Amino acid sequence: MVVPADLTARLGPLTLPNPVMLASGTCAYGLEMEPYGDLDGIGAIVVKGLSLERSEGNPPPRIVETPSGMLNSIGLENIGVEAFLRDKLPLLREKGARVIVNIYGQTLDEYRRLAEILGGAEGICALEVNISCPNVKKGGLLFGQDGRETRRVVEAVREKTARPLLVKLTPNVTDVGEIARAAVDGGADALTLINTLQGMAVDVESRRPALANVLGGLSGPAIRPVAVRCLWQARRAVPVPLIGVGGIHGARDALEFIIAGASAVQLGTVNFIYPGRWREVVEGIEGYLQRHGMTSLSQLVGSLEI
Amino acid sequence: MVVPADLTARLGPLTLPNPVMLASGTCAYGLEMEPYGDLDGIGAIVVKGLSLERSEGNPPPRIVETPSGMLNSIGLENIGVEAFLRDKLPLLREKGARVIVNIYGQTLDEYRRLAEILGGAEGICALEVNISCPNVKKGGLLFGQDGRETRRVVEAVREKTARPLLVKLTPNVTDVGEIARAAVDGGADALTLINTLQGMAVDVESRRPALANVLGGLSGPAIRPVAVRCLWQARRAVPVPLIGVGGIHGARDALEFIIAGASAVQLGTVNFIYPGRWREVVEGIEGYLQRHGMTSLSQLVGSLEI
Amino acid sequence: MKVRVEENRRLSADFQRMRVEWPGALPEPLPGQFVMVRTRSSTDPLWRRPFGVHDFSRRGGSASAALLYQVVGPTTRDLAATAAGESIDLLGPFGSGFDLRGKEHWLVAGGRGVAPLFFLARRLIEGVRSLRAMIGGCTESHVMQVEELREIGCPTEVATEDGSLGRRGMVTDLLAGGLEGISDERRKDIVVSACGPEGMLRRVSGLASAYAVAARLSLDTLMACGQGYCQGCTVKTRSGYSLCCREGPVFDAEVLSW
Amino acid sequence: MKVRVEENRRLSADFQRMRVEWPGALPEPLPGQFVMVRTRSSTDPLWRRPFGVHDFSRRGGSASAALLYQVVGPTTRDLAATAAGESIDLLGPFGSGFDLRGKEHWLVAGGRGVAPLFFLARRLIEGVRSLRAMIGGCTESHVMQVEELREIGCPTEVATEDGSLGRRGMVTDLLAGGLEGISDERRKDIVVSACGPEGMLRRVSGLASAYAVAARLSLDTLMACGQGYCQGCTVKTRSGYSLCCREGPVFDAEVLSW
Ligand SMILES: Cc1cc2nc3c(=O)[nH]c(=O)nc-3n(C[C@H](O)[C@H](O)[C@H](O)COP(=O)(O)OP(=O)(O)OC[C@H]3O[C@@H](n4cnc5c(N)ncnc54)[C@H](O)[C@@H]3O)c2cc1C
Ligand SMILES: Cc1cc2nc3c(=O)[nH]c(=O)nc-3n(C[C@H](O)[C@H](O)[C@H](O)COP(=O)(O)OP(=O)(O)OC[C@H]3O[C@@H](n4cnc5c(N)ncnc54)[C@H](O)[C@@H]3O)c2cc1C
Ligand SMILES: Cc1cc2nc3c(=O)[nH]c(=O)nc-3n(C[C@H](O)[C@H](O)[C@H](O)COP(=O)(O)O)c2cc1C
Ligand SMILES: Cc1cc2nc3c(=O)[nH]c(=O)nc-3n(C[C@H](O)[C@H](O)[C@H](O)COP(=O)(O)O)c2cc1C
Ligand code: FES
Ligand code: FES
Repeated sequence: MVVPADLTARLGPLTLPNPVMLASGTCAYGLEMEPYGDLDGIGAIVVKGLSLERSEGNPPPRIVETPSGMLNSIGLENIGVEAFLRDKLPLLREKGARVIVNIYGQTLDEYRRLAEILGGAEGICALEVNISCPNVKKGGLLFGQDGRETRRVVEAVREKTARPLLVKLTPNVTDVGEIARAAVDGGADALTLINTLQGMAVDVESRRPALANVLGGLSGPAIRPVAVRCLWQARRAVPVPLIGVGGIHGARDALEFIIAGASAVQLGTVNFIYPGRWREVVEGIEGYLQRHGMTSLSQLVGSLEI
Repeated sequence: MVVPADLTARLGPLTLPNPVMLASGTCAYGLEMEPYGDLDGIGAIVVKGLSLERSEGNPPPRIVETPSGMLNSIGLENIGVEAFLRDKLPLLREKGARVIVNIYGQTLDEYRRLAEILGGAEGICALEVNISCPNVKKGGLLFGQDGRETRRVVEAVREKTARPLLVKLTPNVTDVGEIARAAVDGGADALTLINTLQGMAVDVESRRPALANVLGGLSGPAIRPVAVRCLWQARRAVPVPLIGVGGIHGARDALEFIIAGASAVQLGTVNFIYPGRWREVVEGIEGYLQRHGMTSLSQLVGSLEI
Repeated sequence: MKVRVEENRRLSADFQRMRVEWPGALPEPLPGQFVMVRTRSSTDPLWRRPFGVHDFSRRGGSASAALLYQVVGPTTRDLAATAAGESIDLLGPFGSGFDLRGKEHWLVAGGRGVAPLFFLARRLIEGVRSLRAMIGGCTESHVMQVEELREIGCPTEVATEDGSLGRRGMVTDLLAGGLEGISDERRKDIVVSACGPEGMLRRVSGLASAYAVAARLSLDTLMACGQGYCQGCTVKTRSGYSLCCREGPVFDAEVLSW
Repeated sequence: MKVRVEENRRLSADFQRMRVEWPGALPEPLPGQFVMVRTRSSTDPLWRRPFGVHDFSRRGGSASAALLYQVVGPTTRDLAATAAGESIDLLGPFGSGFDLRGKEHWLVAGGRGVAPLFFLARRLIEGVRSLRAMIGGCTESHVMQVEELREIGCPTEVATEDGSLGRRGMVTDLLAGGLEGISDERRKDIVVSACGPEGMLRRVSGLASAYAVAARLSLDTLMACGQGYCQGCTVKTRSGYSLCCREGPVFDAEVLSW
């Protein structure tokens, strides 16, 4: 007889029935995924990054396919936090979805206000702070590319909310460990790694950038080795739980992150191609645990032998 | 009648008959490529990175395939600079190959001595300084991940040789432009971008790293968007000629780099799969120039319209 | 979702038509809607590819849909090599449909743009609407389904750029001629439905506004998901951005901000 | 280099044999050498895959080689779906061959490891060497080419782990039994040539050293290039690292540092 394995994912103050989440920006506001399975079966849904005000995003073209990956410059288009709370959250709660809200601001103050607004809302199980956003004060640099700025953003959010706080790191840095430490020092309960890699493509016939925004974020299986590496580097730098994301296409890929130290994973680009894949990943992880005689996910997390 | 286009690649003090080189570490010492075409048809051959002494490299497994890419941790195995000069260079010269020697050291002094030794050798058309090597003095960090260290390495080599000096940058940094400026300040004649992205893979069945060395370098088409982005960032940061490398699989890909600002390109991982591909890339670039009514490569370099 | 291929027929040098079973679990498609198709499990190419529903029919308890495709890259090459009895991976139907209302319908297709318009023609005929079709292409082998349109009762004119079939010229020349020859009064009753390359659609849009007829255009943008997840397929409209895969692919020519 | 497929035959649930034309531009292969094969132009999977030359023959001015492969992943699945008349992309032959010298040859194969050994058997018979083969697999459908070996005159024993064909047990049990039953004197004349999974090769190596017979093992490592460019296929030997694709894939058991 096969013993069912305990798939509970423990992320500090946040506990989820299974470790497979949907990544921000790849499942809209979650509701759109319903045709592919009941939303309450998903570990958690991280909704599209929200800002204080509705944002139109970047002009088209916004996406381009690359080898085993894609570039996007959506520009964080979203309906704004108020519209989300009013129009989307109630429906998500009705379906029993566990909702994590991804937030981004252009100033510390915007982050603070987002945390305040969301801190008061019912039915949100965690905030995920996206620090891969241009720091208006620092020109082109992102908040998440600088340790001090990272810490300041996380502290600002932490002051305003007692909710579980995930901080999502960018891989576009010299030393991921340093940024991870800064986020934890600022008060992060767990870290999500990674956001997209910065990339660019050229349309050679028109001799123009393939994206109107010139630069975009690379996601998909192409970046998985970079994401696993960042996760592992963060694991050696900080003691908090980690969430792995980047190029997961199936259960085998999710297991790479978990073995390297992730307590949970997020599926991003794969949702575009196989929107119901989360279920197979959950089942695949469970099957792996059973095949290897483990009774709970926690036995597998960080089990990499060096 | 189709007018032949002038494919001359101008890299500061170095001029090549065409812009297609073979990247260091992907064509051994060049001689091994002869079955796939006369070596003098190649723009230049950048031989495997040489150190002062012969180096054994890392233990196996050293390579693993990833989506549209591969990880390697060869560990800069090489026969050493003296053996190269004695056993390989004379044969390469005989075949009319244009040879660029890629060098790496673990201390400034090693870089200096390499430059001295190679500075005196006949039949080398340039040095390419690989600064993506662990800086023995600075723990895990690479020389090329720090602007000051980058500048010091390049200055050290520059002092010892008057040969054309290419400096090859790593993409594993927060700000490529900063490192590019440091290399140019140190005396680089041209920059090569990029070396591999740091990555990692896990063998989920054995729960061990797929590479004995744990971390490896990601190459192949997967990284092309990152390489094009780095090239473009360097172009905005420094005025010297640039050489684009990373994921070029065919002429279309090479054109992305050239349009974004590369005066020449290097083929790396593709040599493993299509060892004669360099010829098709040369022909493809020429065909493109003719189709677009251009008479010389220089008209295309950096022609990207933003 | 894996669906079985029932038939796959070569129509010309680079066009094929495939019939696939349409599982009961999927909603019935409307003309103008599309499916997202994948032929391989490897990750290059990564995205599914959109294909308009070319035809749809029920026989007894089962249903089948047709796709008409031009072989241009890996997915369409794989499709062309798929034999009856094998399966392809398909999601859908997605997007908005063409407008079936209106007294008189003019269908204008360029190249593979005929794919969704054939299905539209069939539904319009079932609804006993007055209709005509204008089909264009650069050369004869790119002009598809002309006989089939005539067979189902749709009067069809043809133009090719090289004159190898029908009138020499653009399909928009046919449209211009048609619109020129009729009264303002009648123009009010006309809905132009068009699908084809962007340049052609822009010309259709220009003619529609010049002659004050309604026009519905099926746009072709890059699509990663086809169902509103990625926000990548944005189209500029007068009131801001719209998603081609959800609010489109069919748009009123008027609302587009070209 | 594109080569034409002349025949592609299914041998069991997951084994096939393919014959391809061998262009005059390529050197004639030696037993133990391999080719690097690619079936797609997309970049996933990225690498070519190595396959041992399973057989080689000339007829008139033309030559052909056979590959024997187990269907395990994308490349072998594509190979299985390739029809006679289509082409595959192949480079080679690469690597060192088996040793054809020696008085008496024992060929030991596990699963697909029989692929290069059949070609070795043919050459040894042409050279009128004394030889025998021991072929193993987990089950009957993994034991290939037994009849063919016997047909060309090679006495062949079989073992399967589940006992579905031949002796129940490991192929190395056959080897152990054979070595046990003969004199020290005769052992000096024996060369064991083996190909199969690593565990099996380690056992062959152990037996060879215990009974003091020469053994040549064909190793299977990951290979990006197959021809000495990447330095990725390193094997540890007593004198340092060797490239499996160039110094191997066949190594003296003695030199390996396992
Ligand atoms: C809503 C919708 C409905 C459609 N319906 C149909 C239909 O019914 N029938 C049909 O045949 N097609 C249809 N298309 C178009 C079809 O989806 C594309 O042709 C598809 O990309 C083909 O996939 P492929 O893998 O075969 O070729 P791809 O590799 O996608 O290449 C397609 C073409 O685009 C070019 N191309 C590829 N990448 C780039 C790039 N980065 N920059 C510039 N050009 C590039 C290629 O050279 C090639 O000519 C539809 C598109 C949309 C949006
Ligand atoms: C010199 C040499 C000669 C060979 N000759 C033959 C021959 O004659 N016949 C033959 O059938 N095979 C032969 N092989 C083996 C053959 O090259 C491999 O089976 C090849 O990888 C098959 O390619 P594929 O794309 O079909 O499957 P792949 O995708 O390469 O998968 C092959 C197997 O490896 C597993 N695998 C894939 N990736 C990983 C990973 N990262 N970690 C762990 N496991 C993984 C898969 O699960 C699968 O079981 C030879 C190998 C060598 C080195
Ligand atoms: C189209 C698109 C939009 C995204 N939007 C967001 C976002 O709003 N906030 C965020 O933190 N990450 C965003 N991401 C990043 C993903 O959440 C994820 O970190 C990244 O894509 C890597 O995972 P993947 O390779 O599985 O897609 C977006 C990614 C894509 C492809
Ligand atoms: C197996 C392997 C070995 C390499 N060795 C070196 C080296 O010795 N020195 C160096 O500067 N770059 C080395 N590189 C990096 C390549 O020269 C190139 O910068 C990188 O692979 C990106 O290009 P590609 O995607 O075309 O392979 C190596 C790459 C590979 C794959
Ligand atoms: S294609 Fe993804 S939202 Fe339209
Ligand atoms: S496989 Fe590349 S050197 Fe052997």
